[in-house]
Amino acid sequence: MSEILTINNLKVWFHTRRGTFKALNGVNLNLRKGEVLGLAGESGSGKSTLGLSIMALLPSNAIIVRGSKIILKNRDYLKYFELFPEEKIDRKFKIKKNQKIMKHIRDFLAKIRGKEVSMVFQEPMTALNPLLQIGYQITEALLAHSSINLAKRILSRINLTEDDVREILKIVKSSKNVEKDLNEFSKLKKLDGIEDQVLYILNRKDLSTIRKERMIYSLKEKMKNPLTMSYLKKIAENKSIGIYRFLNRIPILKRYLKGVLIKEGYRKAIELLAMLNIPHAEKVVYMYPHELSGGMRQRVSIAIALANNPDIIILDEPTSALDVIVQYQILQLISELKYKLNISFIFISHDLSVLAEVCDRIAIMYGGRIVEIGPIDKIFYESLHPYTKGLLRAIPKISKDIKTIESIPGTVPDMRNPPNGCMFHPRCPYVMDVCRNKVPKSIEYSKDHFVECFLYGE
Amino acid sequence: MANVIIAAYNLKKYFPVGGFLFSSKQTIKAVDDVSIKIKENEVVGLVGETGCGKTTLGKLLIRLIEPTAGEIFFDVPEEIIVEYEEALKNKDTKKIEKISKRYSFLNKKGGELRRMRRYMNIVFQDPYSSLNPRMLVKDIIAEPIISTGYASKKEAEELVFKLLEEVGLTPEFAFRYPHELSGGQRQRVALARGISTLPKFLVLDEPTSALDVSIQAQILNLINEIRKKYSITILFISHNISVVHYMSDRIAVMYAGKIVEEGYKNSIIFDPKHPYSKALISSIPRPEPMREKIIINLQGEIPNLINPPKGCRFHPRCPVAFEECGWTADEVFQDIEYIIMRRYAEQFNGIKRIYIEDDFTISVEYEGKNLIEEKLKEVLNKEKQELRSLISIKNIKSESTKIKIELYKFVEPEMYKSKDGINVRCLLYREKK
Amino acid sequence: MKLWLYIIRRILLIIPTLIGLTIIVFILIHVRGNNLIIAEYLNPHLTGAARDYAIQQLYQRFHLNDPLFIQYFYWLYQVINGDLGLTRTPIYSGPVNTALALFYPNTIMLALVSSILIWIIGIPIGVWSAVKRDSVFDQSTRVATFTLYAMPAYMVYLLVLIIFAVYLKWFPISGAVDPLLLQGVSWYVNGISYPTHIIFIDALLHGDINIALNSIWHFILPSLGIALGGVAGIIRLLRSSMLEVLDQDYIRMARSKGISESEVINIHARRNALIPAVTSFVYGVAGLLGGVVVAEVIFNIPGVGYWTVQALLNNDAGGILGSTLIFGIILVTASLILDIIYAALDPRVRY
Amino acid sequence: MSKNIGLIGRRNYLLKQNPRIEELKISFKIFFTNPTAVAGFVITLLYFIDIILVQFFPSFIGISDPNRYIYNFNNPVPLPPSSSHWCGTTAGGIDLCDAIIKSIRIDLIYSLFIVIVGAIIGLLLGLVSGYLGGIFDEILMRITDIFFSIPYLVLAIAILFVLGVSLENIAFSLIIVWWPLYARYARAQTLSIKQMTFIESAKASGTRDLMIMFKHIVPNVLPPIFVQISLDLGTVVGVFATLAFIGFSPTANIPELGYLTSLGLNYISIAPWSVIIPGLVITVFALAVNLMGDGLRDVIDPKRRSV
Repeated sequence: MSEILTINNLKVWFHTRRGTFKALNGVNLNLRKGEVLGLAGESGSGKSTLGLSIMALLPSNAIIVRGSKIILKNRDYLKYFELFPEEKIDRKFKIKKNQKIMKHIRDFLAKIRGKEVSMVFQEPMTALNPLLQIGYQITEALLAHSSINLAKRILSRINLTEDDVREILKIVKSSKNVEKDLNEFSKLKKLDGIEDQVLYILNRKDLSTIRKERMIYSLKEKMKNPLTMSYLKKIAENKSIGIYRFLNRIPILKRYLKGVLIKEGYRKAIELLAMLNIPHAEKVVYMYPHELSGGMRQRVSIAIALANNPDIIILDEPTSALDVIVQYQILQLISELKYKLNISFIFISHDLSVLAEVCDRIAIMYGGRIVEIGPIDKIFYESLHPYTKGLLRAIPKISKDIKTIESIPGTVPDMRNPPNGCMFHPRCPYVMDVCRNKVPKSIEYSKDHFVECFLYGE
Repeated sequence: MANVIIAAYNLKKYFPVGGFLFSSKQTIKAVDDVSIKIKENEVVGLVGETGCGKTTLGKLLIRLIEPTAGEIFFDVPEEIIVEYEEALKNKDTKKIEKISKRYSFLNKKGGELRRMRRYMNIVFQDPYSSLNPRMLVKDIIAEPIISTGYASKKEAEELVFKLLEEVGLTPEFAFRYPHELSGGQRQRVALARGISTLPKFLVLDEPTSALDVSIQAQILNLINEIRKKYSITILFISHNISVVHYMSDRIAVMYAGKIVEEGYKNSIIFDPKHPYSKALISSIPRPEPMREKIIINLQGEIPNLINPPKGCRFHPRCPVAFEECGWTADEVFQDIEYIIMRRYAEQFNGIKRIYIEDDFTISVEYEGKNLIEEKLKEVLNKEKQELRSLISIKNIKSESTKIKIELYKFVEPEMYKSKDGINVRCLLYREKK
Repeated sequence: MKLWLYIIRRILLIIPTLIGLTIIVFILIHVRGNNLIIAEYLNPHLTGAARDYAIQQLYQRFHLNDPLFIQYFYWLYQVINGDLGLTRTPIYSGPVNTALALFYPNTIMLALVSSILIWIIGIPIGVWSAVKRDSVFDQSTRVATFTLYAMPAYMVYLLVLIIFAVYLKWFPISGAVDPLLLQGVSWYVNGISYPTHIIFIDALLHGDINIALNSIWHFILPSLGIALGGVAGIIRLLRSSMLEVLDQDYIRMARSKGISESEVINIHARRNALIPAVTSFVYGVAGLLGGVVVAEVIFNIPGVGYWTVQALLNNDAGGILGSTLIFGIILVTASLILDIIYAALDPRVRY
Repeated sequence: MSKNIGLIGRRNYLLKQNPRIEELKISFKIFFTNPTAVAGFVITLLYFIDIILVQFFPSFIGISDPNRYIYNFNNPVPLPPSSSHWCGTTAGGIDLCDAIIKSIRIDLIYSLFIVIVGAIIGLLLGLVSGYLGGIFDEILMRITDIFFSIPYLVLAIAILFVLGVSLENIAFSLIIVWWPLYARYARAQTLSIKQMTFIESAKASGTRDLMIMFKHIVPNVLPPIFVQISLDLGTVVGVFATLAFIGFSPTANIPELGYLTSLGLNYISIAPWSVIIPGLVITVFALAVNLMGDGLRDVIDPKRRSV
């Protein structure tokens, strides 16, 4: 299987008033195409920091230590930057200079953010801007990366001829694989973007067939004014928009030029929301976040993440703030998307039971390292690391004969002052002398199942 | 048989909603007509989604907030409860009043109430705001001891150290402020405070929701230890059903202000009766990746409690709802309008307007003399599977230029006893006449 | 639709406040007894029985023998009918409503221009210093706002006056318009310009650009002074609310979409940060109107504030009554407008 | 067994350190590691030393009559700063240095009085109405609404008109204007504390309402109010001086900074120092108080303390 993301020896620390907080201490991880990778750990294990590092959204006091590698689709982004080596991060550390580096990384990666990697955050209540319409918040993501597609969609409707429509209807009625045939048709006729719009109408459940046909007929649009047309053509052909950039600053013209794209963004947003089973999507786009329930808002967040067809979506505790029933709906949705769209997911959660529902592989994090990673059944039924075992024993399971749960003694380590050797040794029931001094290396115990513990290996 | 420690009948709590200029008469029916009995030494789990009223119910039981209506008995002789229930059944108002006057927990006032507070307490979810940041741990723990007159100030100091040890903290914690403690330690302090007067009844409101898994396990085991040692009766409120199942003997499921099902925990978890409990329990995530899943997918959202649905509050989302579950004209109207005006608009050209006649009749006015009635019947029949509300249509009558759609009258569900001792509030389980 | 409903509701809520305002003004005027009212209406040249008779007449006219709360209703009736009594100050003697018509335009102009200036100066500086947190710009802004915030209002105006009028001589030291220009102008009679009473607009209406420009030139310095006095609070507030907003989840979400940093700040952060600034500006307006009073005294501008101080120094009840009432109405209207702006900014309020 | 451990533990702890004193020590540490706060504190202290000296030892700093200015009609036109007059003179030949040293006392004492009395009234009403709620709260809020509907300076002028212009009356009018602010603030604080779950737990433990008020609400409401007082002191000094600046006719002859500034107003184009220097004295004080208040705000911020 092809690997889409590889992380090597990632170390991310935070500079704080009370010392350096070592959030990630050498994370190695790979993500394959089309899989859901679960990332489990308690608070302070660094799982959220890992997600933010991939997105390059770390706060300004974060330090990425030299030697860290984040390789996305065979490109190592961090190699362009002069990162600080580990030994230089001490009392006299130049925080200002590091802030500049972090800002460079953040700006540099803006073009992949939302396009190749996107993220869904934990709190659906606070993740959406309360003052902007749902539709606009989705459109914004589209405008940032896919204005070409938006322009093509508009042009495809304008270029649509009567004959084309008749042909489309023929495909719709007779074809066995409508999706494939439509795709071929749009490529052939150079009507990129029309196929999505037709499919959206076909998939609508609230219309009868006759109405659907009528709607496909009415897709055809009139020519717009010449200024707008040439603007759209330039964007669709990915040419520099030169003078239009200036024209877009003039309020009235902006409504004509950018406004056309925004309007199209809303159309696309409706299609996205409908794909995520949001009822009345055409009304929802004009609503504000406070008018939606938590589950709906989380779907909107997922729609934003999906907007540009990314390769990877990072889900940071997407269901922790939701009730069980809604949580299940979201989990189901994620599984569906995985099969439908061939996207890789990183699913961050503190709740192993949730991960068990959707993941293909699970990585267990502790003290800023991945202590165990493997296929889901291996992690749950043949776990190796004492911490994983402890975690599994601490979850109450629903079964007729109730087993008492066992807790892990002690508390999570203070990452400003992490213990030497294996991070888990102060709480580990199998602690040996070697654990106190040396950091264990990752061992492939069985196929695809890695563990960092001295109990295994030689 | 164990004694009943707390019994509540027909509890209601309506919160007023602030309105335009002068407060309107609208209320949020947070808890509506709930009866619950908890026996000595029992742990009752209360589960439900956010906003279903489970926390309100917990607070009502220990009178942290006053109920709008209803009756609570706390630690009264068994005979009285039997007598009261008898009177309720026979609607013997005189007797009800007599018993209430003498034994009701709601009639206790002032000093008497304060002294009774020694026998009950509550532990809250958020360990960060439930401890006063400007008090020392020892004062926090000692507060209920002194306030309820359980012990003198001097004795309280001694007790504090004993309690700290009881919850697994060292004595020096007595002289710390809450902000110096971690989440788990704070929850231990809150627990120590909760048991400081050796209460008979303790409400635990999501005590572990804010904690990590490994810490949660520590606290849950601590609660179990303590309750066995001091034989405390517990109402365990949580949205985490696995935790509730682990902790309790009986489970009650709440939905939209009502208890919809209640019974022995394994019967509820492994064989739920109410359609809502079925859906709820089927969607619990479990740490067993390869298990077979039977999923009941629910449509729609939790109802607004200002204007809850009539009849069974679950009926608009219920996959098995039938004629009498609580459908009213305004619900059916929306679906009929959708069918006529949008989905099959081209088939119903002559229709002038659709309107609600009364609670159980909808009228459709049309022009001309096409066969609209037959078509409507056919379409409505076809869509019954998709749109559950259409099931409540009793008959469709034609009257000159309008069609009258009549609905079944609904029945308010009560608690029915099913075979394995579960009480269910669902018409499917009422005894057939 | 919902916005309109909100506005109507908000306007209705003003009524009790306005009634309270009239009660306070009424009490203030009557605490010192009836003599002040009588003194205003009494012909000072009368003596003996004629004087007594005139006093008697006045007692009857103003129902001064009735209980206070009944007097209040008579008084309120008068006020609603536009009769606010008489005023006698060195700058104007006559009916209070004429005085108000004469003085309020200058005050409104000052208040309006300075509040607009406050936002024009405050928004970019506040937003920018939060975005460039701890930079040299931010540090110097903080020092400047701290100092401005600490200065008493009159000190700010005096400094502005000394720097721009005394040393640089860019602007005139005092007055609303150069009196030399107004000599022989037909639409300017006895210190009142016609028809709108606002010199700038009247001058434009009569095609006298020179006077219009001159009046603007006179208004710049006092408005700038008032704006500087009020801008420090807005900058501090905007900076802190902006910092708070920049920490919010939705900002992180916006960045995760890959939109440019300027869009994150201009579209997502700024509007959210403005909301607390707008709500707290209700208190800011109260301070600003106080500043208008002081500025009118210092810059010698014939406005309501100047008149108020003259009334205080000359023991004139009519002036105090009229000015308190008009300032109250201005403030209530301003808070109404701010609330509407707030509702327009924040869709959550309309619910 | 357990009792013994408890006793020993407690005794050891009480001997070693008292947690309340420890807490105070941390507070001092937070305050005194903030250089600007310390600077503010020191300057404020200097002003108060000036008050004590003028009040009790006027001759010690060479002041003959602390209650009025000394005119020198030989030289009524202001003179620039020189070796004989360090800060120069103002109208009527008054020596500015001497005048300022005298005037600080009046401004500060009155402002302190205004803030403290206003805070006490506002705090009491705000606490009670916030805690009780209901009709009392409604009435208080409407009253404060009315007070807020008139700009405070205008309201103060109107009250001064009723009472007559004097220093005492300026103070009195400012108290009337200022208390609603504190009432609102204290009420808002009370309401936010009232929502915390620890109040509910106290109720569940059978604590009386009065005890909840004094043991839980007041200790949590007071610290932010203290910070507010210290911040307000700077504003009130300015407003007090402003009222004196516009309210007194030029013949009043009282040692007060706003009035002192107004004396130089007619000479502003030839003797700017006569208005700048007295104004700066107030500005520096207000600045110092603000810096100190900001430092205090850090001290009570729980975020600065948690582990």
